Amino acid sequence: MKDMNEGWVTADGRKIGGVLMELRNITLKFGGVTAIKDISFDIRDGEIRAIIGPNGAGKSSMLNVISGFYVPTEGSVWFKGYQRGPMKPYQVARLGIARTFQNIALFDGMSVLDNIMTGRLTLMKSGLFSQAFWWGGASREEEAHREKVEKIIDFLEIQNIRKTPVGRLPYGLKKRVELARALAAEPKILLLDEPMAGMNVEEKEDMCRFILDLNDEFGTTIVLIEHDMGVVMDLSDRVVVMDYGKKIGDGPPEEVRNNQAVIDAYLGVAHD
Amino acid sequence: DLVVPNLSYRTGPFAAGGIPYADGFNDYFTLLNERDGGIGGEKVVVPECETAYNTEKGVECYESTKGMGALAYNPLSTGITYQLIPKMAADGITLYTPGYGRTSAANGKVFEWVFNYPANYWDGASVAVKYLLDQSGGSLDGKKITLLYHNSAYGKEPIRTLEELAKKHGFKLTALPIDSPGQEQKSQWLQVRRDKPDYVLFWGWGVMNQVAIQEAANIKFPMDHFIGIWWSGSENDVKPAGAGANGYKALTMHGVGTEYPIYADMKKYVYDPGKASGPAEAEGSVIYSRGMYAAVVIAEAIRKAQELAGHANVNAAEVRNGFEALEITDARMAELGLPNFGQPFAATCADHGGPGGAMIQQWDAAAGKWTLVTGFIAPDKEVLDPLIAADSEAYAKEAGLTERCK
Amino acid sequence: MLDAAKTETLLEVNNIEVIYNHVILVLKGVSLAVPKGGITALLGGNGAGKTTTLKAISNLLKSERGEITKGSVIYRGERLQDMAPADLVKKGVIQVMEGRHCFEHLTVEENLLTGAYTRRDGRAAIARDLEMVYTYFPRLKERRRSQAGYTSGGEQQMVAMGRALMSRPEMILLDEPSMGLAPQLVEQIFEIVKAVNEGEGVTFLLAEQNTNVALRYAHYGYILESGRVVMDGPAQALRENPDVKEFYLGMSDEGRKSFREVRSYRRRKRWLA
Amino acid sequence: MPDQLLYAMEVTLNGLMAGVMYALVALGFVLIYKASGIFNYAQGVLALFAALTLVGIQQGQVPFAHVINAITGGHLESFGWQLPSILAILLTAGVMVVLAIVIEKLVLKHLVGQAEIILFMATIGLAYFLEGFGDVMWGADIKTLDVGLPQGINETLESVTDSLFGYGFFVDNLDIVAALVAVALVTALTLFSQYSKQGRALRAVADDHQAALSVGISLRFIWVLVWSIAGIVALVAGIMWGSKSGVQFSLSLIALKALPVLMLGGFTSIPGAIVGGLIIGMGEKLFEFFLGPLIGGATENWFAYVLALVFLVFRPQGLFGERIIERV
Amino acid sequence: MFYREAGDFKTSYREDNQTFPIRFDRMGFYATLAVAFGVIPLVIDDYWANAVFVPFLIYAIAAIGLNILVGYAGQVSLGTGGFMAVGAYAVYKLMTAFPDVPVFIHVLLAGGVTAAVGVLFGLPSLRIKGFYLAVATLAAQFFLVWLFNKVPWFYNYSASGQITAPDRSMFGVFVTGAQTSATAKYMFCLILLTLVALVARNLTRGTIGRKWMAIRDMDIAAEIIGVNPLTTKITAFAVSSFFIGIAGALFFSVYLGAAEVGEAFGINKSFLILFMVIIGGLGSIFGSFAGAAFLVLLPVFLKNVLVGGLGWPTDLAAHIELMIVGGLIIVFLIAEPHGLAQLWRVAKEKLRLWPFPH
Ligand SMILES: Nc1ncnc2c1ncn2[C@@H]1O[C@H](COP(=O)(O)OP(=O)(O)OP(=O)(O)O)[C@@H](O)[C@H]1O
Ligand SMILES: Nc1ncnc2c1ncn2[C@@H]1O[C@H](COP(=O)(O)OP(=O)(O)OP(=O)(O)O)[C@@H](O)[C@H]1O
Ligand SMILES: [Mg+2]
Ligand SMILES: [Mg+2]
Repeated sequence: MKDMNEGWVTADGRKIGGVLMELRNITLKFGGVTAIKDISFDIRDGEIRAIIGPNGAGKSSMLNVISGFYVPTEGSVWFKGYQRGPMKPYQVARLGIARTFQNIALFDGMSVLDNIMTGRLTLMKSGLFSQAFWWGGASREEEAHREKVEKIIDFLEIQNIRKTPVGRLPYGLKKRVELARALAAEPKILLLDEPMAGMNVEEKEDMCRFILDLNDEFGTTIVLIEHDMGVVMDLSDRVVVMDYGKKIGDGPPEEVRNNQAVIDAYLGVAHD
Repeated sequence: DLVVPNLSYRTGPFAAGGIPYADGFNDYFTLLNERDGGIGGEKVVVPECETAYNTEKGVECYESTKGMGALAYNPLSTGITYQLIPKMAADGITLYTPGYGRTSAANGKVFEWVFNYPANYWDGASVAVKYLLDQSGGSLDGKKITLLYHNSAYGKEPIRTLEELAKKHGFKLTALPIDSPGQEQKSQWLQVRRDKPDYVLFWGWGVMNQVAIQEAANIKFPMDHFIGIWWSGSENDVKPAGAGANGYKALTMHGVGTEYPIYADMKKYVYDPGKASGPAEAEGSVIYSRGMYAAVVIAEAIRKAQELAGHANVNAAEVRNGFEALEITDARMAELGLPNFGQPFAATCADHGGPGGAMIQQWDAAAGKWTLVTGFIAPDKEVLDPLIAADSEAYAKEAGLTERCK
Repeated sequence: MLDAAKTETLLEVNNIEVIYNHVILVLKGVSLAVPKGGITALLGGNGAGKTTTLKAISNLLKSERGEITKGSVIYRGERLQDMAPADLVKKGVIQVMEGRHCFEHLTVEENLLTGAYTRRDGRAAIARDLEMVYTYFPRLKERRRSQAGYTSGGEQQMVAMGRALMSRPEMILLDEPSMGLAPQLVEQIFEIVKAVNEGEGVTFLLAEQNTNVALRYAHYGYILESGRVVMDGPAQALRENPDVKEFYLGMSDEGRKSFREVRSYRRRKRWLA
Repeated sequence: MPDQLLYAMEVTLNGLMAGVMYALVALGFVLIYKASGIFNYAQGVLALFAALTLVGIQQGQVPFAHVINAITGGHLESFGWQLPSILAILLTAGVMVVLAIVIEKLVLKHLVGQAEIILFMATIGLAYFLEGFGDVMWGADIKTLDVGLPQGINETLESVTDSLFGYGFFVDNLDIVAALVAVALVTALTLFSQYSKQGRALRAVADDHQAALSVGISLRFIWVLVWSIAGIVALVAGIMWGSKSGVQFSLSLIALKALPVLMLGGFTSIPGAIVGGLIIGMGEKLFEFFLGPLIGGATENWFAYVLALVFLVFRPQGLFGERIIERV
Repeated sequence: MFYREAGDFKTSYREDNQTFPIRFDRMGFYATLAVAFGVIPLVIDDYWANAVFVPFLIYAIAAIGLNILVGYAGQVSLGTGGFMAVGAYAVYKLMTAFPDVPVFIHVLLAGGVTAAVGVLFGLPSLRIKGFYLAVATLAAQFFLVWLFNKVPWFYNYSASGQITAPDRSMFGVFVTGAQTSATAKYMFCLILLTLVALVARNLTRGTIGRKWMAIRDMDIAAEIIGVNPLTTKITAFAVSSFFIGIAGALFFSVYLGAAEVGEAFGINKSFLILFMVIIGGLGSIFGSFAGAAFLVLLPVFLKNVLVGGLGWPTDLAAHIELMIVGGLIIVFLIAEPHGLAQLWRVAKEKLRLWPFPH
């Protein structure tokens, strides 16, 4: 692909690389409902890409297409310059694409620690027998990964709930644990579906901080769906706007904010 | 005390048969205790234990009663029997399985601790065929006989014998299994209706019996050409089908009804004083009589054992000797108040199976009772003996036993 | 604006204590008074106990193995704890639960109709209200025949809200109504709350994270933290409280800060250390 | 017409009839599952209990006679009456309603919002309890149930087919009655659940207990309602099966014949129960009739399940079951 | 405070990962082991072995196996009886075909055979879920029972289709057949149970265990974060069936000594073991033990009280026993839907806080 190597440097000095993923002419239909109509956009290495749009516009569906859970009716997904063939979601995950979910999808019966450890499943290798007898390999591997996970736990400040079953946690902490699980996979691209819904300002600030640090420190590419315009405007490098399954805007935040179509369809009034 | 546990089943899918059997068994021992003060002056204790026809509960019952000094067991379940055969040989206690259990246990050379006289399944199969031979004028050549059987160890028992007999007599055998419990037998009976066999033989137990008889009536199969083994010939089995069951035949190895002199004593010592184990209607019914018959034989074996041992308080090993030396004559049966109730037999070291005779009884729906239509018919030992020898030898080989009685 | 002093108190929560699973103490003595015809907001961070308070009021704790161990909930002089949840709805108290809880297999329209389950005022009235809900949420009208399980997050939120309106309640307990809704819809939902409140005199008790909007529409507010009420007052007063401003509205003296600017994690000032 | 074809037709016809009998049992399952997400294992025992009660009431048996006699040493057995069938059936239906109320009060009420498997387990506990209770109440001996339903070959059909094909088909009168009753039940229940307010509430409850409570649906009322209906359906099944095979413990095992029907038709579909029943009945009978003899027979039990399994691989929610919603 | 964990700090992840991180629990565990291996074998008699301990040990193995499938991987199965039958018939064929190989090996091999069969019947679980799957596994139950009943090769062509366990010994001591002593039976099963529990514990605390639980809790999310549902479900079926196969093999060869497939491994067995797992606690190894103990002991206990103690007629006692068992199951589920294991956990949490209520 042509501009794989191009990119730019942002105002605050982060380097945005070439195109990491490209969605070409994606259409997604469910029986009579067309959730996505012929949408194309790209995601660049190291950027924070926001997707916004009114409820039911097809944003979550778009993430599902990226993570392989929905197979688009038409169109193709390109990753690192190659067209992605038909893939099961778990295969996509192994390419380094991790995500969080709009309606929290944690494993309720497991502790916070175990939930986060599941994020590392794709990286763990020891075999059935070694695990059955907890021989060298398995137990060493377990400890090594545990260390990485503990770092993430520290990073997200959830040390004190490590062993709590997630079912008992309040909503906001669950969101954080979900983020931790996605981070544990050390993903190339991180897809976040409304990570800050149901949080108050202070918590949102924390969350933003985590996202920014992540992007800074590890260069993780982030795709973000969010309804809080403040967050979107402040965080993202580029924004895709969807409405009724169609793309009605794509560009830097300021540009999108002043786009009349976007104001009509989504913002209602120009937002700060 | 003489301990004879009663491993019964008054619950579960086969309770309907288990209850009267256990009652007959108990009542006879109660009679002995009340009338004679036990056997040879020793009281008989009959601890009852519920198995629900379930092999695991069977183990539990066996283990929990054997410590009491049990002399003999009669579990009325082919499954439990199979399980107890090796255990009881190891523990040295007699297993008595009249008319059920492992047929080849008739071979005393291999099965030292098991007795199944006076008759077993293979005898039953052979007697039925003999009766049919008689019915069709001495030849079954070219006839079609269908066997409907309970799809289990019990139901499968007669197949080998019937196959041999089919070869010998030239009839065509079709064997149709019915899965337990057997409420649904449409396809089997449609098959019967289509094949139009000359006779249908039936090895069922539990609800399967009632449904089969009902279905036979439904397809208008001639009921007098439909013969059940002795476990498929009780009042319970025929009554639900009402008039439709009229003419149905079944094997039996003993008499039925309360017209035997013993019932006078029963009434006096057991029923009237309120010591009966079950309700009055069951008395004299087919299964009740059979339970009682088993008790009679066990009691006689104990008596014999006492005689041999010279003391009344016999132990399990002595009782086994009693079983092996047991001889029951017509005269003895009459003395017991059961004239012509069962056939005479005498056990030997090698023969634990008895003569194997059985009678045919027929249901009279109007009168609501069974009537005997033949006397005892002897089985075809010529065919059976080699089969028994082969099966028991296979067992001996597998279990690493050497033959006795040499 | 409603004058709290003059109106009667519709719902009164007296010093309740809630324990989950026999061991986890969540509410440590919460008291609230909800005036008739008002909009009362229940604010507080994650895990403060807002949802638990609402569920304690509507008696839905039992199926989560929680129970009220102390205190009482009084609605029009009756103890609500002793009532079945269904009777509560008949008395006019209905809850919109957190996390939508739509009936997945029912269509959007059937979902709305279940809201009218306890009503006895005839089909025509119900049909009228259905139309009303559709005018509030046109999007739902478009999706009326889809199974609720297949609608988007925001659409489900609308369904939950519409379903509650269908019961013609006297009081609605709203748990995070704005969660996951697009900005203009958030405003719209609160406009609806306001309209229903003013037009039909329905009382609202709402738990919200979006403090900003909530305090703009509410008359009175309570702030919960770790299972205790730490501050309450008229919405106006709360909005001007510097602590509330900083921690719940994200404002500092210079106005709203960019999320990008918040370099160091702010440590929340705890009322209860 | 060739014989094989005639036989096939006869077997098919009988299979369909047998299927209807299974469907009668399956219906009760569907109702309860639809209304509460409870997979009611006790449905078979419910049928047994209903049949036992019917016989007991009709013949004036003294309930708990066995226990009373054991304790007091008395000889209670019968009140000595013989009630007309209709009256006995109505009384039994009343008993089933009372039973539903008791079950709701003692069991279901306390299990609101629990996982499906827990509820399932509870119904197995219930099955054990009822089985023991039925036996203690009415005795474990085999009973004859006769409410005057016709039994035996239907002569009209036999003679008609005989004159048409030269071979008279066998169809049991009892099966024909069962088919008519089943069709009536299915129609009534379908209308009820799809078009009534209570029907909608019932489906709502199945989806989400808490949400149902929050909109004012009384779980207790809904549950008593469906368990009563299921109890009465069980009574119908009990009458049909009991007339055929007498009333005794094994009657409760017919539940196992209903499961594949349920699976194939879909756990939540009332018409599914009957269609599933027809397919299973026909399939298993044809298989047993034509292929059974080649592989040793007695295939019906597993074949029904395997048939349903194969269907499920293509349609995981059964033929008419509600689509399983898979979303994130 | 009875139950201490204050001051029980961990300084490495390894210590934090051990099975009983709390010292108090660890001591209890070692004490139990000591009694099980050191005391019981010396005092056990036929009755206690055959009526209580041996069935308990074997059912515990089966319950652990099923718990892996149902409790950890969330795949409800009612085919347990059928899989136990596979284990039983496999061990029978192996024992009669290779009489010189130690039975221990046979039992493990039987587990292997069962695992293979389990995998086969586990395949539909990819498409079929929840109760549909539960009912679908009945296909395995009925088919396997039918197969073992129908094909004479499986029962070595014996006339009635019964199989009987031949006498076999290890290190000069009989472990199967009628000659076996109570102690030998008990020890043989105990050793296998210990092994099985250990392996189960290891598997469930590691990667595989987390994959299973992820699939159980939310299969779609699990797939999206990188769990391959096919291999995960299949390993669950394999491991679970392996254990269940071992249980079946022991059930036949050590416990019953003779078996008829429909009777010993019928559908009731499937339900019984599912019961144990649920009453004990889904997703808990300890729960499997507790559930097995409860359901093995309760009937024996009730029988002894009602018939032995109160002298009731056996049938009445049996019916009342059914009622009590059924009633207790319901009472337990109401008191604690997550089983005895959870009851124990809550008790511990309470003890920890004692004497304060919370
Ligand atoms: N599996 C599905 N089957 C049928 N319709 C679906 C499915 N998934 C999504 N839809 C429909 O597609 C449209 C887009 O849904 P999507 O969840 O992507 O919206 P969204 O933009 O994420 O909205 P929100 O902000 O409310 O979450 C919605 O109308 C929804 O009902
Ligand atoms: N079912 C439960 N079992 C145990 N603990 C619970 C349960 N539900 C909630 N909790 C605990 O109760 C506390 C309060 O939770 P609650 O859901 O009421 O908070 P909230 O204020 O609504 O938070 P959020 O804004 O995140 O929804 C939390 O610490 C939570 O962990
Ligand atoms: Mg969305
Ligand atoms: Mg909340």
